[in-house]
Amino acid sequence: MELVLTALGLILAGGLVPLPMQRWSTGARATHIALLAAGCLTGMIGLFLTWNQEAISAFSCTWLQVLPLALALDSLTAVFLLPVFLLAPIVALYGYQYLDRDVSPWQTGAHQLCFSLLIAAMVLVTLADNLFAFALAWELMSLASYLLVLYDHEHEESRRAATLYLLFTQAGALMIFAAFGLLFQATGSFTFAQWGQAPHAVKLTAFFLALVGFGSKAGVMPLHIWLPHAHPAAPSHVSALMSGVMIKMGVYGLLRLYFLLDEPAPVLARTVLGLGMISGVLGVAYALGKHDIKRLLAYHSIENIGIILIGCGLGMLGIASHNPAMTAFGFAGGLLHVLNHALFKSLLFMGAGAIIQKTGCRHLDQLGGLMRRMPVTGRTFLTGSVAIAGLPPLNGFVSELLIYCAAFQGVRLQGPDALLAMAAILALALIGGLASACFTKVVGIVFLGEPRRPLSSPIAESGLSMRAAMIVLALACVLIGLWPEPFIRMALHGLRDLVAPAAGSPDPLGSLPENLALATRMFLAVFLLLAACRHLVYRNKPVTQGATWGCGFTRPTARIQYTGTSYAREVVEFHQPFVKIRTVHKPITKIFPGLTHYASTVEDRAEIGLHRLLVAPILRVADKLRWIQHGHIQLYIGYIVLTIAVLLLVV
Amino acid sequence: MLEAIFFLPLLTGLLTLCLPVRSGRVVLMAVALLHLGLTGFCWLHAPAPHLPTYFGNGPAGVLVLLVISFIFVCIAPYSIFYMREQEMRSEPIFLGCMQLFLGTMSMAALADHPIVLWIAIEATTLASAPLIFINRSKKALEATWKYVLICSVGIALALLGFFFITLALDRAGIDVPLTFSALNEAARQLDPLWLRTGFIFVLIGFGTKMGLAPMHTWLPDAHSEAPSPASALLSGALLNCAFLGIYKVHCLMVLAGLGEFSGSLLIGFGLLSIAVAGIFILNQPDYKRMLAYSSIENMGVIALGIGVGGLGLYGAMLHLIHHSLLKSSLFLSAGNLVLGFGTKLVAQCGGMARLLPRTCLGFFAGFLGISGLPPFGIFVSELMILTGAIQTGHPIAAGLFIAALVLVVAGFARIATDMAFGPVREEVLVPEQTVRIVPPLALLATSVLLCVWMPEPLYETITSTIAMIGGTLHG
Amino acid sequence: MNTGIDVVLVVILLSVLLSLASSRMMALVKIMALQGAMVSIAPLLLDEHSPLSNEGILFFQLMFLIKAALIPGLLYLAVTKVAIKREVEPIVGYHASLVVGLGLILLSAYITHHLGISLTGDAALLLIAAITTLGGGLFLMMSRTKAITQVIGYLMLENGIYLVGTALTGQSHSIYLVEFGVLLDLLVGVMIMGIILHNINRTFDDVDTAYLGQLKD
Amino acid sequence: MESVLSFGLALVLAPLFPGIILKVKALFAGKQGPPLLIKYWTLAKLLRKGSVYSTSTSFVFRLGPLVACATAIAALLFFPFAGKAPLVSFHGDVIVLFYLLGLGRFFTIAAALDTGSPFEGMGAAREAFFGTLAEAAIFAVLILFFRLNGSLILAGYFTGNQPIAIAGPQGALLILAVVALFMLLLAENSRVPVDDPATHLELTMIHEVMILDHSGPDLALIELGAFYKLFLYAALIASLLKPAGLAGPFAGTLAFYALMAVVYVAIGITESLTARLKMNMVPKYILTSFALVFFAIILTVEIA
Repeated sequence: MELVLTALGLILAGGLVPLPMQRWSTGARATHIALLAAGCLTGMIGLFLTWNQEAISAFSCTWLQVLPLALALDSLTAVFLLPVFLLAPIVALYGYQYLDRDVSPWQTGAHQLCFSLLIAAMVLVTLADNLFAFALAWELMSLASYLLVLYDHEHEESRRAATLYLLFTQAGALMIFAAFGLLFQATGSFTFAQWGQAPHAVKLTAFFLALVGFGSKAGVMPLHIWLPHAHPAAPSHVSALMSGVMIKMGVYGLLRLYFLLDEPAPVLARTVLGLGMISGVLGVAYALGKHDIKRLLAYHSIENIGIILIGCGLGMLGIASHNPAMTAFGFAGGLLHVLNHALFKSLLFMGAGAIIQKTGCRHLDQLGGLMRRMPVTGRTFLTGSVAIAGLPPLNGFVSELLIYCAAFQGVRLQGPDALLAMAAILALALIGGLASACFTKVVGIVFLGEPRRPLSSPIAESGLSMRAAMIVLALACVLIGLWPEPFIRMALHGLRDLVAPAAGSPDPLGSLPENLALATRMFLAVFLLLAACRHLVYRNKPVTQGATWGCGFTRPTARIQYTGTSYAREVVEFHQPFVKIRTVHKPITKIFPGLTHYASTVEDRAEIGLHRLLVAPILRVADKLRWIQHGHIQLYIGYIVLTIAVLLLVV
Repeated sequence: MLEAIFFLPLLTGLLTLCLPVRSGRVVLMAVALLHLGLTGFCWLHAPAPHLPTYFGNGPAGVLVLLVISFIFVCIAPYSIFYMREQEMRSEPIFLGCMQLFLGTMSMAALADHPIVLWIAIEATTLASAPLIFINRSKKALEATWKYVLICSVGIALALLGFFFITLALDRAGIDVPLTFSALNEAARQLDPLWLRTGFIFVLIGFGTKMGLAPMHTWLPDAHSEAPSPASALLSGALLNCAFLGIYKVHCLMVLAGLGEFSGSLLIGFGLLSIAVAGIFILNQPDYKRMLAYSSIENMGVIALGIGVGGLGLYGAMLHLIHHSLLKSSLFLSAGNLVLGFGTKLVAQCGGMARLLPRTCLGFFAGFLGISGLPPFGIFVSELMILTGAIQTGHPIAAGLFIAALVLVVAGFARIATDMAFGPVREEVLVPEQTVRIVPPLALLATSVLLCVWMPEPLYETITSTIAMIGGTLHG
Repeated sequence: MNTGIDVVLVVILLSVLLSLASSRMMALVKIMALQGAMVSIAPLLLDEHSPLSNEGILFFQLMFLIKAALIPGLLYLAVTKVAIKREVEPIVGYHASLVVGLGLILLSAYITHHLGISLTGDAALLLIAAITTLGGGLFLMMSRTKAITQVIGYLMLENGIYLVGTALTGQSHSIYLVEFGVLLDLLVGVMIMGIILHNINRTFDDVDTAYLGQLKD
Repeated sequence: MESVLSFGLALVLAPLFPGIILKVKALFAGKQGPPLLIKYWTLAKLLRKGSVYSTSTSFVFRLGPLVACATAIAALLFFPFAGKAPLVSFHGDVIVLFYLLGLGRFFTIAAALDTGSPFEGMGAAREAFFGTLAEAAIFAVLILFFRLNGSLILAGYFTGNQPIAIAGPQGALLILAVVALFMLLLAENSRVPVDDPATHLELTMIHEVMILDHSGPDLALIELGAFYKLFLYAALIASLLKPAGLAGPFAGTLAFYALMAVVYVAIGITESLTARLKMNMVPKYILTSFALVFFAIILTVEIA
């Protein structure tokens, strides 16, 4: 615990120390990264030292004389802390070269401060052990991330996105606090540990209230609306951090609350599972329809949160139905996916950032052929894509397999839970297929083929620090994929302090991790063998270069290539009632048609719904009510008289 | 000793009206510092009042007095340099009235006799009217007229309310002096019907002054038209005095066993105020009016906190302190903006970050604070009020509170970000000046400091304030 | 039964009705002076009033001076300076206002009757007069557009509140110093309103509040 | 050892069976048709040649065939041919298997997009869409099997106490599953009525258009991968059809391969008798197979 607190201090110092040295830009950036890295390393060491300790280490103090602040480090915390400590320095390293050098020094300084603050706040969120500590950390996290989203503040879009984000996060935070308030009222204690004694009804109300708050932070459909706006607006490494780690704090909060409440009612599990499926399938369906690369990735975050929630929901269902294997598989899969998603999503956002930085363009349909121009970015991005599509032998598959296993365990259950579990399997299969469709789209359109519009200047590979960050993450993805056993055990470790293992029960996971490792390595062996054969066959063979065969077209241009829009059109149409496609097309009417064009955009149903059902009516009513402030004093005195009359009559 | 706190500024204020501008400024500064010193002394040593029939040093009053005094010290130097940019003929009036205003507010904070409290609060209206009018523009004229008339009417009703409370005392047939401290002791014997009626009138009367909807109508006009230091003082200090009046009567009600009644009225008015403020903050074209509506909102929050009781009481007191600090800081920043851009319209104020970076820092940080984000204290207070509302069994109030807060943040965030970072204007009329930057930042820093570390005496003052009506902090 | 107080109260009631029906500024000012005088005398004529102390005598003299002379004098000055003779377009017409005034009296009687406190005969009428005055003042402020009339309405409101206080509390707790403070507030208030009136007139060439509707949302 | 042998046998025999399809189709058309070993000759011919690469392509283009073939081979590792224990087998291996095939599809599509040809892009888009739907349908089949057998092991389906076989106690349900699987086989392996490997118009193709630019040994790898994939699906169906009791090492294997031949003949007959569906009908086709399985699942719920 002391080490983790030291880490906190170092991380915060990483934001504060560079402030006075902003004139020396390189030094400030280097200090920032060095301190962050030192802090995260310390934290990591602290985590591993306490990893196998049975006792939960805790820390507490009093704030403003009366408000107790308590921190505790248990296994769930440790599992969620790991990605934070792992990613923060890598993301910061990427930021070293990604951030513009020509912005004002104070802006960079403020950015570094907020960055450190965000990391520290996330550490605090996971450590928090009572109402006030959690609230403080949660709000600090909101503050820091809000300011980070606002970094590109000259753009109107960024400002709108940041405002939207602030609104969602504040509304969500207030919901969470209300839920905590209910629990406090029922138990009379601020401490998390006491809340399990609340009455049944209070627990359910609190859980659903908090679900709204945590869900909106995590980006669960339909509370995700801020997410596809905020992620593209933020600088890419911030998106990487937010998408990779921050939104997981919503999941963390949900899990923490769930275990605190110790409430085995299946309705909780079913809700979480249902939300997970909705987010997963629709998230990826929308992602297919989006062509702004960062917005697409943002929707994939929604999808992956969906997968995590499916895993956790299955785990909860396992608890509700006393099925330890299902519990273990579900939570292990969900928690491992937290780490996995953190790795590959940050990697992908970094790749997107490199593309945007070098080409100045974020629309898929204008890019192309970058694999040969940015080989490192391209290869790492490809790795990330395979990982996020949940394909073996990379890490995304490991967690999805665990979740599948949990779901298949659930098929054995009785009644609606079995149907839900089957639905979860189908949803996972659909998500997997759609995700690989979506990432073949991204990789294929952006990195492969030819540039879809003339490049103004030759495109160079991104800077060394950016490349290093991406390579490290790509290697991590491969590592977990090929050597999954320790990581699966690690994810399962998250449950140690929360779910009492049934006495004398065998390892719930069985030998799955080892077998999985065997299978992936075997595949790799087959692959390498085949590659060697291919190499042998190609020896002494004539290999020539030529143009792509145009199937009879003599003058193919780069613009004739398939675009992201056309690639995804059919799949998106398949989801039609839930996904709204708007087409702008001037039909050909005359014999000699003039210039015509065609454009189609995919709009978010939830966003439209929010606007139509909530925002527009509120604005309309507010506008109508403005006549209250009418300007005439007689009316104002009338209000006073009226108030008296009403109060005297009522009382 | 205690009485000197308000006699001093009253005397020097009258004096300043006749002095030349230059010496008037010196007097203002000196009085501000002296006042803070005196307040600090009285706070820590609690001297007995010379006129115990009229004045007393109850903890609530001392708390409000501390806030007033501290804010005034920050505003005084700012206003001197602000007025210098304005080059106004009537500056002596401004300087004098500032001190008179301070004096009347201090008097209100220290009053223990209901009618004396009433006199002091009515006097604050009169002393601050010239401050609003100082620009002599048509709009300022209109704002002043509305301010004086509406507040006078409202406060007159409060007088009626005090008569009813006196009647309640009469009908109880006990003979105690008419002071709050004496009334509190005899609270149980007072006639409940008249006490209730009295509370209604006091609530409406002082509620008018405090800016509770629907009696708030003067507030946006007056705050937007007054010069910014005056707005800061109105919002940061005056509203608290009016609140103090309501709070004292509410205490009486609680002690008389009518806390349920007065509490639910406060909750009702509080929620209404937050909602009304939210409606007007959305798409508000004038940033000073927006700040004014935000004051209404925060007064509503305080009323709500007091109304729900429990943890909410402590939250409300914290909210009072932090709102004063943040809002006066915001108004001072807004003053720099008015000087720099010469307009109060949001649409014409883009690019603050580029043109007035230090003002922008203060303004934006103030916005974050007032939206309830840490490390500013409003975060704690709103959290406690929300928890308190649920704790004491007002879930519906808590729900409405959440909805209204989100509405307010929605309006405020959009305006603040656009102003800070919107399209950049070409030129600045009056450049930034350190003396006008430091006071708002100092106020912000104080809020942060008080959110990190609360001095023991201040904590004790707050707890003894709320202890009177059974506010505890441990559930 | 004390006829003196009854006469005074009836005069006050009449003054309220007259002020509601009158359109001339000058007449309004004079009515206010009369009302002020009556209001300051009223407590003295009450039965249960204890013999006055020295400071009491001084206070009532001062009150009479302020309410019956100083404030009407200020208003008189304002009206002559502003040079308007009558309220042209009231929001509620004069006949209707008169009816409202009568209704107010009825309402006050009803309220007094239902308060459920035993009042002596005098005090009951006093309370009726007080509430009517109070309501009349508020009504004037809401129904007239000239700023001066609103000030007059405010004065009536204050008179009414003072009478309520007299009726209900019977001076049992009055401290003359405090009462004087109230009076002083009133005086300064009217002075400040006068200054603003003056400025309104100078700025708009009229004291119509219709000009004062610019600040709105 | 037995496992290695059966695996090797499968690897060797896989290219033989597509020849059967060609033969059947030729017979239906009244022609003599190519020899049965035609596919071996094709592969040998391709392996002898060199390759032409488009200037637009990158290493992904070269990786595509390799991964496609490697995944298909790796998938075969899990399969219990003729009831023999497979080389690798564990709880959950079916999921790994189908995800491996997904990986192959991912790289095939990526390689197609790498050429920058609009036709290959079109084929890739179709493959991605139909593949997604087919994957969902296959997982529905897995749910059905799990409900019948309680196993997530491919080998477990056909061995043990309750092997899933059409002759077993729940054979009626399995008829639905077999039909669905056969439909999926056609869809996943680009056979008529979903795709026509023999057509000449690029606009109407799915799989074939994606490999237009591949040549030489790369094309051989792709072909080989396709053979193995088809073999896998056919083997799945054959295992379902296999009657119980044929347990002898030799007789079992023989029966299994005979059933395999039957499946391939069935494919050939289907190809000869049906026409290719309109492209926009393909999703409905796959959803039909999904609906069949789903119906079967519902029935198991009823039974349980």
